[in-house]
Amino acid sequence: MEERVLMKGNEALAEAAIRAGCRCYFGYPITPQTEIAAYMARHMPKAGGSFVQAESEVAAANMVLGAAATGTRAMTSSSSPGISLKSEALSYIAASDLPALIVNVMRAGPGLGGIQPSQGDYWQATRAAGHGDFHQLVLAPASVQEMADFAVLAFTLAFKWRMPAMILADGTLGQMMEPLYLPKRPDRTPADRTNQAAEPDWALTGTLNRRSHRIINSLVLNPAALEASVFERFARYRQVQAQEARWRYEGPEDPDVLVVCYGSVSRIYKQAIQAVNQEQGLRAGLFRPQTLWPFPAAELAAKAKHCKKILVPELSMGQFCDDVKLATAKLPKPVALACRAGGQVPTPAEALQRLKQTWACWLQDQEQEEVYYGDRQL
Amino acid sequence: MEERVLMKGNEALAEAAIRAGCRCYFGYPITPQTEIAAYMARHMPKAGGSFVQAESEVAAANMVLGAAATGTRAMTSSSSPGISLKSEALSYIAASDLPALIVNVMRAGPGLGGIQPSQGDYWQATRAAGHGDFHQLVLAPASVQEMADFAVLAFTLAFKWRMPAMILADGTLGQMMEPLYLPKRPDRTPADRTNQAAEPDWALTGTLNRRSHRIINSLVLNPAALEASVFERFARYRQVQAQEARWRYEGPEDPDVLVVCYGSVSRIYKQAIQAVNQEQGLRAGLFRPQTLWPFPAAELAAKAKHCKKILVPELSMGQFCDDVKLATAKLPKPVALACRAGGQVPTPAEALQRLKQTWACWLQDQEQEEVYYGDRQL
Amino acid sequence: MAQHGEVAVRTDRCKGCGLCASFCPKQVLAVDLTRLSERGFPLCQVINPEACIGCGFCYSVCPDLAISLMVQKNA
Amino acid sequence: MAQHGEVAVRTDRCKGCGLCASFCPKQVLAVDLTRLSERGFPLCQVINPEACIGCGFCYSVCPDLAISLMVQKNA
Amino acid sequence: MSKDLMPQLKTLLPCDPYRIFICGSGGDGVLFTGKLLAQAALRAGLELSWLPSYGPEMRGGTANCSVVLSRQAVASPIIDQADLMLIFNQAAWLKYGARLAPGGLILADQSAFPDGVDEGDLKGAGQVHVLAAKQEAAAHLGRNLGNMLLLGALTELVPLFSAADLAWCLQQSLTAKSTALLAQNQQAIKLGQRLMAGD
Amino acid sequence: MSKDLMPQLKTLLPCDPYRIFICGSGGDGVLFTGKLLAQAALRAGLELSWLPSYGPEMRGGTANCSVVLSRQAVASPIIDQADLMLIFNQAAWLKYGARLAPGGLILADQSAFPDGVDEGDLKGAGQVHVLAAKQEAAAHLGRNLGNMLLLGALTELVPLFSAADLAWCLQQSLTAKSTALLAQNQQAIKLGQRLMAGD
Amino acid sequence: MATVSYERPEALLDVPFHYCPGCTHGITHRLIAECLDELQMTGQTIAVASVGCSVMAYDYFACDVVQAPHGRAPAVATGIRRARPDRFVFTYQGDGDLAAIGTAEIIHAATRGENITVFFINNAIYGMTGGQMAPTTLEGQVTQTTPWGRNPAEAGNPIKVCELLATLDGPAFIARVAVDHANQIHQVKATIKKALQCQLEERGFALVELLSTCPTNWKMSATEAMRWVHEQMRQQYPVGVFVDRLREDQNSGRGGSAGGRHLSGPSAPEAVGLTALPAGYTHKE
Amino acid sequence: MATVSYERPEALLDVPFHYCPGCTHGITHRLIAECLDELQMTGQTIAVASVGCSVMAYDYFACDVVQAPHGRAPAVATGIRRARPDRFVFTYQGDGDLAAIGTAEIIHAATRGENITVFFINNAIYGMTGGQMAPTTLEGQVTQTTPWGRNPAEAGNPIKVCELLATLDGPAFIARVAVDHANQIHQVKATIKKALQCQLEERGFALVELLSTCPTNWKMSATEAMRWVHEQMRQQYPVGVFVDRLREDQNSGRGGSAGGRHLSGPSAPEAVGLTALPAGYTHKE
Ligand SMILES: Cc1ncc(C[n+]2csc(CCOP(=O)(O)OP(=O)(O)O)c2C)c(N)n1
Ligand SMILES: Cc1ncc(C[n+]2csc(CCOP(=O)(O)OP(=O)(O)O)c2C)c(N)n1
Ligand code: SF4
Ligand code: SF4
Ligand code: SF4
Ligand code: SF4
Repeated sequence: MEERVLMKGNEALAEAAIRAGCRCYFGYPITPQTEIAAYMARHMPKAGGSFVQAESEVAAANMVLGAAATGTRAMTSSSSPGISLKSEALSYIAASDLPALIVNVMRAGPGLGGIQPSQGDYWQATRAAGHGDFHQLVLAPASVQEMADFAVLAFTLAFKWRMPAMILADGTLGQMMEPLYLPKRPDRTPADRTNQAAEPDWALTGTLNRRSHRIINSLVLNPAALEASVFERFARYRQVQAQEARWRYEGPEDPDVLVVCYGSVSRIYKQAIQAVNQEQGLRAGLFRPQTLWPFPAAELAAKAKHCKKILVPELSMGQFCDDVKLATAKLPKPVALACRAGGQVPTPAEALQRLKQTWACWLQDQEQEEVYYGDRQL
Repeated sequence: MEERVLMKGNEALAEAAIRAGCRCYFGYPITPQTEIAAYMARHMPKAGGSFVQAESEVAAANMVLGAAATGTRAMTSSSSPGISLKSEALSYIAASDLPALIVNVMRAGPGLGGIQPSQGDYWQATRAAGHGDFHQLVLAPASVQEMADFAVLAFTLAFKWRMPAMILADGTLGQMMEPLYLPKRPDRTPADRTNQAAEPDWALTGTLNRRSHRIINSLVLNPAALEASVFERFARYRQVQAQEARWRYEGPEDPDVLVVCYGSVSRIYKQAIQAVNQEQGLRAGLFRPQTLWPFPAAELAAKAKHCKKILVPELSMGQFCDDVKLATAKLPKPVALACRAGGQVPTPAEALQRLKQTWACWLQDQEQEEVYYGDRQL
Repeated sequence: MAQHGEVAVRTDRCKGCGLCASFCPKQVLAVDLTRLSERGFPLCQVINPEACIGCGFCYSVCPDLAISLMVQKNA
Repeated sequence: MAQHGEVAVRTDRCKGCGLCASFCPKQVLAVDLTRLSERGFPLCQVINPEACIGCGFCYSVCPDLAISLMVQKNA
Repeated sequence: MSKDLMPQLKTLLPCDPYRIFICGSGGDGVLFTGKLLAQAALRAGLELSWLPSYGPEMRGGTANCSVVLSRQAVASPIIDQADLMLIFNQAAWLKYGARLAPGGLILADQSAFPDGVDEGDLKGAGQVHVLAAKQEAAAHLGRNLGNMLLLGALTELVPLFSAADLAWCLQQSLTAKSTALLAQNQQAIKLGQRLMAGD
Repeated sequence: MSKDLMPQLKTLLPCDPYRIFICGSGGDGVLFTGKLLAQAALRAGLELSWLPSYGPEMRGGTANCSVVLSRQAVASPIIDQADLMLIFNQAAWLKYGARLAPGGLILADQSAFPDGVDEGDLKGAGQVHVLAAKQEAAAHLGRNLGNMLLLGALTELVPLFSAADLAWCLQQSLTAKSTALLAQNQQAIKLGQRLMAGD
Repeated sequence: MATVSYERPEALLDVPFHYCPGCTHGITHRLIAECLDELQMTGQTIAVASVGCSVMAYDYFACDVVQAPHGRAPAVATGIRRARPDRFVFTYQGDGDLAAIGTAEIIHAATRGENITVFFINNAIYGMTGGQMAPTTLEGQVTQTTPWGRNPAEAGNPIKVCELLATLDGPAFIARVAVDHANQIHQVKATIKKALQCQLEERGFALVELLSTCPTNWKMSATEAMRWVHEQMRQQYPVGVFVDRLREDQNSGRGGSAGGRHLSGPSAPEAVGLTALPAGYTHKE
Repeated sequence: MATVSYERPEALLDVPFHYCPGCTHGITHRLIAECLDELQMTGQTIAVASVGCSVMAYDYFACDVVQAPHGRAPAVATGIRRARPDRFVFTYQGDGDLAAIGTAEIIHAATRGENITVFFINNAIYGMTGGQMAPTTLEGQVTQTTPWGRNPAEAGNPIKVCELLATLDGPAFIARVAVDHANQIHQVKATIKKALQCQLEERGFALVELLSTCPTNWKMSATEAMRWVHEQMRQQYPVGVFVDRLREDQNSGRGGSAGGRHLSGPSAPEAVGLTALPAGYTHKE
């Protein structure tokens, strides 16, 4: 195993991507993810790959489309406004069944907003990365280790299922440093890129006059044919949903309050949960989806069965909560939603308070569903 | 009342927008909505307004932002891929609390897809028109009359609530002709635009050295201030949800099967429902949201209480169904989902069959939830 | 250098646009707007095969590769 | 045409960038890098007030409008 | 669907909704034919919808449109079966023929059935009327006004609206164009009526 | 939070997690100080997280970072209270002072308390150590190495890691730069230790 | 006596085009294919189809093809070239695609000197969507969105793409030709070939603007349309070579070429002078 | 004896700038404000702030201001101008904003001859995001994303925006000045004024490129940075007037001006010759 290193989340992600065989990075600067581009500018050439600072996020995403079409591991990264600009290309990438990695280190929106951490692009990432019916894989790291691990995982899954994968992080994860084990350096050398054997059978690599031409395309003017291709893709999605949902649970088997959250917020609530579980009277557990699409709905429902109340803290206005509600619709469990927005992040003390408050509400009225905006209860 | 005319949906919308006081149209050609731009090119100058064929959808949406900032009624229109390109600007418009009209005459996706009718941008329109936490009003016409009426309504609501409004139509609604009553010509003449009294007090109209400067902006670097502005906006959204949800119901008070759908699909199912209700054995009703955001959740739940099963036909892969499920989560009613995609549209015969099939399933097993992809039952 | 061409029109490809006829310096080809090909396009025909000098203009302007042309060059 | 200027630095605006001092033809202004203003910037001071000829260079290059300058023109 | 004849109206719908399907190729004026028919029906006091096929049709292929007439607001503008089909050529007939409702009415240009009408292929059509519309128009008017001819013929066949309604609508939509053109169109309608009457 | 002293480790955490907050202005090397501290702690076998304030800081304003040390994986990298605060100037103290945990430790440059330490304002700090770090560094090393001085002082105060750990990490991160610079930094650390010892 | 037979180029698959009668897209396709054949590039080429009438070019060319979002072909081509510097890439783009929505992408691919070849079909209109104004629509030209003719005061001035790109340091070859007469075809082909040659020799970005027709949306016959190119479009868009670094010593060029190539190709063809030949439209219409 | 006192222009609110010490954004703001004062335009002006270090320009100018998405200021300005042809509009944009992400918007606003004034701050770097390569970064210049200096073969060539836009028919005034010495300030101001004058007279699109500093990301002192502009940037970006239709008879201009104006303004200032004065950096640093 490789040495333990201390790195920023953004840099760990970049280094892991290179080790995962990423050979093309296309990006456009934006806070708080610019370290990814800066790292790639330095290290991609050494890895025999290509770094291009594109003229815009739109162009960067389309460069990824082009590189991905050749079967190359390619990626782009940005933050919220820049991701919006990639949405047309994302839809094309998905419609062309191309694998690629897109990183969104979310910042506070809407509009230009601010640059502090947020989870306000949850719906965009999980439901509407662009127009039309499609999905992308969405991985939600909660530590610098996962920033690195998920870069590797994202490429593996993207190529396995031939679809784009997004790492949905936030400013905290991108900017913080933690010790981590980097993934192993690959055995493949960069020269392997021209190794015909390794090329996927759908990739555009030139016919070399040996085979008939391949087309990568998303235009299908015949509605019946287009529908068939959408149905095929959704059949694939069902397999992904069945096989690839990932999550972590920590806490007692039958917690009173089940906290469901992802990303950096889960770290804060983890601390609060550890604290509350050392006291008397309330046992809490943490269910943390690592994949947001596919959403670990069945697993969450199974866990939620044994709890009394669900608490959903998020750095957005109830977006993530929709998925929790959809997953647990058949269980009549009251849900408390704790929203922070605009780059505001709960402190461990706030998390503790929210946990206790939620439980106190349940003790009073077992049906009550609270919504908190910051420290205001609506 | 004005004379009854026969017009295409796209043209009726354009004419109604002009009559509603729209004085700036910015667009970029794309099928199946190009008639809107063509109509505006001809008629906007006559109305004393401005028509600009922008260099791109991105530019068009930002021109709308600029015009809207002056308090002018401005609009853009496009179809799915073009709407993706507008997403950054839409987030800015919402974040700047500007009123504007955006028309999406949806076509089949993802990617370049096809040009036939679709509802595949439902999630994008209702949840993630861009990055960050915000909403836009989403109006879903189901007739040429509503194409016109909702253009007026969209401007009224957008200005009332200071937020963007989207008309979410599809190729069928844009291309078809039906007789309609056009909205009354406004009493205001175009010259009124320079009438200071009529200008909203937030608009950028030049200080004329009489007042201090106004700023329209979405950057808020202080997270507490940004969060406060998001909370304020969501408090407003709650009012919108309470006051502006619109829907139509047609059918018996306690239908066996409640069909929930919107837009052009509702027309097809309406015919099937009329047919089935003339036969014996099955009574069906049609619940049609006219606003998709705010979604008439409470009203739907109230209606659904008396039905036995819910059938959700959509020209997308279960996007709309999420909202139906969220709205009726507390009622244990089985839901059947009938998806068409890629520009395929159900025929009245197919609608009739789906209705009967769904009911037959219920008679067999009252818990069963079916999913249909085209004529395949999963 | 005298040369002669043998020109023919592939009717399964021809769309009757008339460009070949327009640029033919010898009026070898002509489009009959009153008659339609089996594909429903105006009928383009070789009306004066002997006059063909094999200049290749018809081939080079035909957007649908519907001209077949063989040229004998008598050096 | 002789002229004289009265120059002063608004310390609540000055960021000690030194442009004024750089372009002053008469070394009227100077930035002391070893001393900080109350805002924490290097201290910019008028060290030679009498020498000022009122050319306005300091005013025109100061990015923070921190120079106040009054010029007496003796025509 | 439901038969709901309303004798008090000057228009008589054979059934309600009355579903019309018009098909041919781009040059046949399919969409304009449908539009004129819809306008005439509107003038006759009916509810209706008109739905075209759309897309980059200019680059060849068939064109079609569906017109639904009714006494009430039209439910589905999309139809799977047509009570009346206007057919302009063979390709259209081969592609869309199956959509004819049992007992439906066909009004076609001769080119739709170049080998004559084969009863076996018609699968239960109620009536079939074939006119040499395009040919007659070209011969008598020197223009491709086959569509107007068929519309004229239609007024003789089904009492949806009168030739006068049609002429009025024509006038409305051609105002910008020449009066000569208008006259030709009206002649074509008359010609169609005559041909149909003599059919 | 939970006190969980582990005497078998060469590092002694006063409590676990041990929450450190470092603040000053851009030029103080706040982020680098935190990073070095984190690296030394890593070398000492601890788990940790380092979280900076980020943004367009270059255009003025304060900078800060949070370092959390623990024997187990760190839960929250975001802290509301700090067990140890390193403070580089008065503005930072005024802005962030309230974050000090009851009984917490303050290690500050003199400029943080220009008017001297006022016990009333400290609101229950356990210990306060004020050094003329920047001034001493400027005087003895001719450079703004106040942060190294404070880090050196810290090794005397809390047995998180040794000055040797620190020096090793410094060497790692400054390899690219001059050896003269490295030597200066190490001198600064020693100076800090000496000052603290004599405190 | 020698017999020359005109053969369909191998780089063009034997399927019918979907283009309108008389549309010059077909001619241009054939010429590109002939050059690919002659330069033996087909097997190593990955083409980029753009959004416009030519979107289905992927069905016609025998090389691998990816279809790019509207306007983004140069970015997609950049991605391909960076991923596979050992392959050739050309894009085929309309004037809406390249000069409106794709303005940023073409300018930046050009300034990067990206080693790709761009075929730019300037037909002064949006064909695919039914005839709206393009950035290259002539002053006074009637389109669906300029119903009274393009008025620069409202709708802006026509853009001269070659002249614009020629101010940049990246391009190695920029030329404009007109597909407006049989006697131009040779010149058009030679120019196309030179642009591809540029890529073979790793000189960097090359673009050929082809003044083309859209008889359908111009509402003209095919022959009238060619005449209109000749008489109207050439006024606004003079043909010629704007940049040619093909003959320059590779090291002396100002511009760099991004995305080097590993294969070596055949040597350069003759340079072609591009004087506007007088074209005659003598025959019956 | 007359006393002249240098006063803060009224168009600039009396609040401190957030810019770094020595950054020329502040100088440029002041000069624009002085011109707005002198032309009495402030009350009728709606400014467009762009995304970059100058995003908060909205806090400084006394006129109404809207903040545009990154690169889109010219589109936003177009929207304003079309909605309110009786108002003035200027945009203030960095080189990342205008010449990278906003390339299409600036080119099309220019070709439309949109009646707006654009102040283009070319500091050869992305300031706000911490110093990445800009389209205008010089060859060899070290930035965060060109760690070994910009290599045109990989990272493309610097873009000369004035030269590029000058090929278009829409612009009425295009000039480049350098904010690199006290002796340049008068010229810079006169050029800014002329560009605003263009709008007053409805001549159409006007753009002033200002060679500017970013001491922070260049890692230089303010004075060193000005010297670098003078010695390095001016080589690549020569100052001068590229288009000037202000003196032309309005009807004889080729380009149209989109979005007419209803108010009349004061008359034109003197034309200013833009020769590069020798600048001395004589004083202590
Ligand atoms: C993002 C986006 N916007 C708009 C369209 C619609 N569209 C399709 S082709 C086209 C332009 C066609 O014009 P041009 O590029 O000149 O090519 P031509 O068809 O004339 O060959 C447009 C606007 C689209 N498909 N995608
Ligand atoms: C869509 C989008 N992409 C990227 C960014 C991040 N960003 C903010 S400012 C900026 C560029 C700043 O450079 P420039 O325009 O040259 O202005 P300067 O800061 O140098 O004055 C970028 C890329 C953003 N806010 N939005
Ligand atoms: S040029 Fe070709 S398509 Fe046109 S008429 Fe001649 S053979 Fe037919
Ligand atoms: S130029 Fe202005 S900010 Fe800079 S040192 Fe002089 S007075 Fe201070
Ligand atoms: S629409 Fe125009 S460009 Fe498109 S295929 Fe037809 S003639 Fe050619
Ligand atoms: S980062 Fe550069 S451009 Fe931005 S304010 Fe600082 S010096 Fe000026």
